[in-house]
Amino acid sequence: MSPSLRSRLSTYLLPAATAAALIVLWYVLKAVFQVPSFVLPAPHEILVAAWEERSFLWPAALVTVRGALLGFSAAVGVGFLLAMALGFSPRVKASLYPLILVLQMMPVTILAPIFVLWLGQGLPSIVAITFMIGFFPVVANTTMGFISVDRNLRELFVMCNATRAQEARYLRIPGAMPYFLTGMKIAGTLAPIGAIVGDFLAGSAQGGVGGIGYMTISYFSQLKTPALFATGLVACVMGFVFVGGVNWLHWRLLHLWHDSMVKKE
Amino acid sequence: MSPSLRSRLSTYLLPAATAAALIVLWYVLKAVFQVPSFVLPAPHEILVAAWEERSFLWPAALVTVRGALLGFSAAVGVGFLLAMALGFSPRVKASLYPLILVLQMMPVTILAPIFVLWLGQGLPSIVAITFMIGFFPVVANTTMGFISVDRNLRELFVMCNATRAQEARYLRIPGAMPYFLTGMKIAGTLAPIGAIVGDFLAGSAQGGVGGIGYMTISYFSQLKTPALFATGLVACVMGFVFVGGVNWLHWRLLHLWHDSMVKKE
Amino acid sequence: MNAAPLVAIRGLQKRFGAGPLVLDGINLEVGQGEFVSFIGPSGCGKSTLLRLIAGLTSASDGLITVDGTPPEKAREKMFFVFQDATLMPWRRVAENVELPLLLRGDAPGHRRERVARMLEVVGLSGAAEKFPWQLSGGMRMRVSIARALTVAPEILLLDEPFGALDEMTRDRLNEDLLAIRSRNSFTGFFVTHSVAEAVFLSSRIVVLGVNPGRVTAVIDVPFPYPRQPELRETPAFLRLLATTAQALRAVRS
Amino acid sequence: MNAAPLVAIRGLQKRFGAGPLVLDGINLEVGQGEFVSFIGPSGCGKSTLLRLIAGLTSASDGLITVDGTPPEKAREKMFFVFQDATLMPWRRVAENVELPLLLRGDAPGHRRERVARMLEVVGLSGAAEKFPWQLSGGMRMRVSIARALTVAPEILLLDEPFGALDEMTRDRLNEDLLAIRSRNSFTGFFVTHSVAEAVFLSSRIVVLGVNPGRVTAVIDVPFPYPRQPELRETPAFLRLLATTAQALRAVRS
Amino acid sequence: GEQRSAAPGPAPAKLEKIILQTDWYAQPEHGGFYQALVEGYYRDVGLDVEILQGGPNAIPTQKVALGTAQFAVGRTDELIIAAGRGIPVVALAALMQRDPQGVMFHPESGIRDFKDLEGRNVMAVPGAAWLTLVQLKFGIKLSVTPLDFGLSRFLADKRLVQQCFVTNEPFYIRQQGVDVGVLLLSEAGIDPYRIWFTSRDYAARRPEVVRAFTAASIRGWREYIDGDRQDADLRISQLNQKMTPEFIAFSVDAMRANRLVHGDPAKGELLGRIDPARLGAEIQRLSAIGVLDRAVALADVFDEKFLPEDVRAVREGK
Ligand SMILES: Nc1ncnc2c1ncn2[C@@H]1O[C@H](COP(=O)(O)OP(=O)(O)OP(=O)(O)O)[C@@H](O)[C@H]1O
Ligand SMILES: Nc1ncnc2c1ncn2[C@@H]1O[C@H](COP(=O)(O)OP(=O)(O)OP(=O)(O)O)[C@@H](O)[C@H]1O
Ligand SMILES: [Mg+2]
Ligand SMILES: [Mg+2]
Repeated sequence: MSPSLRSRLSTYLLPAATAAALIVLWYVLKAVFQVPSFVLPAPHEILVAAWEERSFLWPAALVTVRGALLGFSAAVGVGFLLAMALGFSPRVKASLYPLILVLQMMPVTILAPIFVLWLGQGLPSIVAITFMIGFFPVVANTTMGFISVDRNLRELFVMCNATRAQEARYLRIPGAMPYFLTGMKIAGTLAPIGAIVGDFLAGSAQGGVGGIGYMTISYFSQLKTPALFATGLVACVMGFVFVGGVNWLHWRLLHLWHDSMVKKE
Repeated sequence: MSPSLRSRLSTYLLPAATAAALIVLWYVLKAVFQVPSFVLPAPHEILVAAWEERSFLWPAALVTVRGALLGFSAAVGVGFLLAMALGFSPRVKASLYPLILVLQMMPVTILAPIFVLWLGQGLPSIVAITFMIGFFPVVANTTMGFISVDRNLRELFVMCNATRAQEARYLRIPGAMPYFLTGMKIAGTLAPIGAIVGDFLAGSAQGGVGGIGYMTISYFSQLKTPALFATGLVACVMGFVFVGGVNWLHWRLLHLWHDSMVKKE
Repeated sequence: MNAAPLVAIRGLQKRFGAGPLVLDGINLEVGQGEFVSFIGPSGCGKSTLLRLIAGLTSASDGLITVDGTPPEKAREKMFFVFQDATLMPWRRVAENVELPLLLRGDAPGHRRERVARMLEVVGLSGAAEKFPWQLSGGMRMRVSIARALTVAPEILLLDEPFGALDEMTRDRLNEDLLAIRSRNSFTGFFVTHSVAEAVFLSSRIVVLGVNPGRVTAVIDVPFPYPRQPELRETPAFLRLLATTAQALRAVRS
Repeated sequence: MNAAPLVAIRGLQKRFGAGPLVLDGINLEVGQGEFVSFIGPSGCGKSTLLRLIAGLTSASDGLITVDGTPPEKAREKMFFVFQDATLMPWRRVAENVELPLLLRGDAPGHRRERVARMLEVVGLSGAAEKFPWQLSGGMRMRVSIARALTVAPEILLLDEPFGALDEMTRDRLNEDLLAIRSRNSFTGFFVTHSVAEAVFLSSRIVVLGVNPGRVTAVIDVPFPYPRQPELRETPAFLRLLATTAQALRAVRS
Repeated sequence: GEQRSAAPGPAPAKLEKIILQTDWYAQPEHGGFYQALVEGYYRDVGLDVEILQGGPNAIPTQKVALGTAQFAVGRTDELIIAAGRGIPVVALAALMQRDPQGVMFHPESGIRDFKDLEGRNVMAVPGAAWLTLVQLKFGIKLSVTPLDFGLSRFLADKRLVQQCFVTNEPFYIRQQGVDVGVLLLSEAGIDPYRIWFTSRDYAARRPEVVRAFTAASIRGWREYIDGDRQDADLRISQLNQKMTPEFIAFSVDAMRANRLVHGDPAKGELLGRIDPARLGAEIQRLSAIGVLDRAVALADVFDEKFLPEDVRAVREGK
């Protein structure tokens, strides 16, 4: 088998094979346990529903994508900055970390009314909730990356009289990339969920266009279970796009030098 | 300032100072914006409510702790095993990763009725939901740790004719610890939230005792805002215990050798 | 030298990716019990050649066999002292040294004893409980050497093991290496920048040129084993030293 | 030697944590323009001493001043070639060499030019675009040397910079180092295991003993600068070499 | 832009901008307000009304109390509890004399009466006052499962009892060809009004706006239930995609059949009207189960002076 064929096999065929196997398993389980479609629809029913409901799902997806994208950007950006602050010095870390933990651990359901009151129902609140759900993995990972910098390189920077900003820019940030990207990947999978939950908690269907979260409640309350799963499908597609973006970034930033990517001959 | 005094300063005084500053800020904001207590209670009101509601909150906390602990263990254990599988070979990764992503990105609200149908209402479903919410950070981080192993050490193991199991046990697992622990920390903050959401979606007050999620809705629907925030406080305390445990483990496993912990003199 | 060479290299070429040739037209037969040193300028491909013999990288062209099989199949016969110490940061010194024995399933008692003996040889008995980051550069390298010595492999590949050591320690370890070899005879492949070391240790010295790495000279070292430290002072030794240095210098011009 | 020594070390003691003394009672005054080599057994504290002078670690007792101030305050005068190459894996060779100039804010044109020149000196012009993992051990170390040379500091601390290099490259770099020094005179602190190198480069050689590290001998090297390669063949050089080797050997016994 | 084509008469020079916060997405249970909006009844009285759709977290009480919205839709039991927490809100008028809330169950579960709920698993909003009231009144014990806004668990579990709107969920269950029984809470004497309300502060500052809004809303409701509701339904279905004509028809029919909006004239009930005695009794009930932090007087939660003359007149003439 040629290397290129083999790599194409891993990239496309294997996931497709797994997916196929799973779909078969899905049908089998559904048949064996006689799971009714209003609980777990068959894959084809979901696809049919997604198609039939496309005129609702598409605008809803656009609304949610906007919330997810903004919330994801906020989570990554603010998370990164927070991690920089935490990695900056043990004292800042000691001061801020508990606060960040509280933010992360306070169930967003409790804070949602405050968001709604201060930011209003709709996009700003949804973005805030998406942010809340996705920022901590970025903070935790990036901080770990910042404080795991190679000691020897740190001494090199000391000898160069590097300012803290230079040390951050040229040493800690590039060194933390593998961690940061992992955090970003987690945030990427959480962003669509965050936007959906946000839509749920603080959305409104103002102007007749709700997001996927609204559609989820709507289908759920109408017993349109295949359509409900279609919203899940939309969420997954969105998530795959986010994760795909992060994976591309991972490849771009690391493939030339990092042990996770470089194949030593 | 002696080193021990300084370290005690960072460990206790600084977080306490931040907390104090925040509480002051809280009171000030509340006063300036005239935020009424039914939207954002003052800290002392939350404490009073927590005390007054202790006969409800305590058993609820016990219920939720159980779900969170089991779900957390499942997330960490299964996540670790999944990551091992993913790190084992690029082919396994190509086959399984998309599936894991789907599991992570499918909104748990959609799957909840299936859990309830198959696992029944209550603890098993709550644990399953907590697991779903917390396992991916463990998988993503640990996998990254496994594939980031130092190339030179990998060659050493090749020269030692190490079996895959040996390579996993003596090289990849210890090498991935910094990543794994970070994933575990994220899972730790998510576990109480997961159990609360699980309580929400698949819990019940069978025998008259619901979990914290149940109490949250109950207080919300009764407009008992200070008590509502007290449930958030309980969630945070739980989360701190989890994260504290992970931090202890981090210290235990890494303080002797890892760059994030060792202070070079 | 032998009828059936232990390691045979024929027409070996190596390039990394689409890069230039690093090694070109290497031919070499090494018999059981030989000790072959490679010397040559920095970057000429010595480490690459050792890694090829160990099967850690594959040839672009040509053939390598170890004991008649491809190197990947003969790894249980070999051990490698890498150019970098390659210690596991989370294992203490003794644990690092113990690793190969552990992986190959030796009994704990035997492991402990061998580790202690080899740490003694490299002069690190006192540092057994330290972590790698607490060691000096030379100490780290000695840990790596001790690790290889515990294994007692049939073929030992050493990539500049003594480069970071002071002359006395180095001489002593040279002698220790020969002593160990006289007890359980192994075939050695040795990279060094010290001509004296090469002459003292080897049965044969291979001088490599650069761009691409080619064998420019092969020098047989006729002194019988066991060799005594005093050998270093003999005129014959000094003469061979000069010849070898000459051959090495010729590479550049 | 000078009225006001550039680097003054008095009663220096160093231990790590609660461990044993690593360095004990070190006294040393080094004037502007001197070149001091430290030799001694592996693990005796040479690197530690260099790191103390650079202010990378602090003394347990005693005093170090650099130009009259504590070392931490004098860092812009100093640069360090670490025992490990200490390259940033995500920067290419040229980018690694450029780093100190970039950090100190030199103009891009000037940086490019200096980087190219110093890569030329260490013989790595062809490897400018490679990543560290694509280099041989000796090449990595040469990148590190080139990086230090671009800085042209007042005080240069070199921790076994040439240990991983073949003799010819090493000799040539020795000479290059002296040539650079004759142009922009720096004060040098140099750790080596090669006595010949120490004698050829230094104005003074400090021999350190072990457990704890103590100054056991200080040898003045009277040859005037600039020194020519031929110096290595002179009887006076060889005599001093023997004396130094003697002093080093005495440490162990 | 609002559809004002149907609005009769010349537009007043300056309209008062106000916000009505509903408690859920647009649905026939809010029909009267949309009727008043699209038919221009609000504009006729000088109001520029924006109806904000609710959702799971609409928090109408808080919004009104803080002045983010001027009016909101809710229930009297919620209002009384809010007052018990010191939240200054007052009921203005009832949009429904009977609450559409009830519990639905599978007929084969053998439930005939609230007593039969003993020991059942009931999916409801935890903490809802009616749960306590039902248990007290019938001496039964319920096991509560948090409401998940879905119906699949009900459909899958023949023993599950679920909180519902008689105007809503049964439609979807029956659509699946499954029969469903409903017990209205009002049949058990747990009988809050569905109302609209405002804050004490706003009522004191802008009584004329409150009065105008209330009158126009009552007009909207009357028209919605008895007149031509086509435009309002169109608006509702534009705002909430699940509002199909069949569903709206079902809901309105259910409202009519159960006399939810007009009430029973025989009992003196009338669209808009809130009977102080009935409200007082509700305060008593809630106070008795201890969900009120402080004593609530009738005057704290209701001020009948904002009701139109004709609605009040009927009561006085009873
Ligand atoms: N960070 C540290 N913590 C504890 N002990 C240390 C540390 N660094 C060095 N040491 C100890 O200090 C002693 C001197 O180390 P140093 O690196 O200075 O030796 P060296 O003379 O440079 O040796 P080499 O020639 O092998 O590089 C060694 O015994 C080493 O174990
Ligand atoms: N993984 C790699 N990818 C690309 N090029 C490589 C790789 N490893 C080594 N090289 C190149 O191969 C050549 C030989 O490297 P090698 O490490 O074998 O040299 P060496 O003789 O051991 O040198 P030294 O004495 O400096 O250790 C060098 O030019 C190096 O740049
Ligand atoms: Mg090499
Ligand atoms: Mg050293």
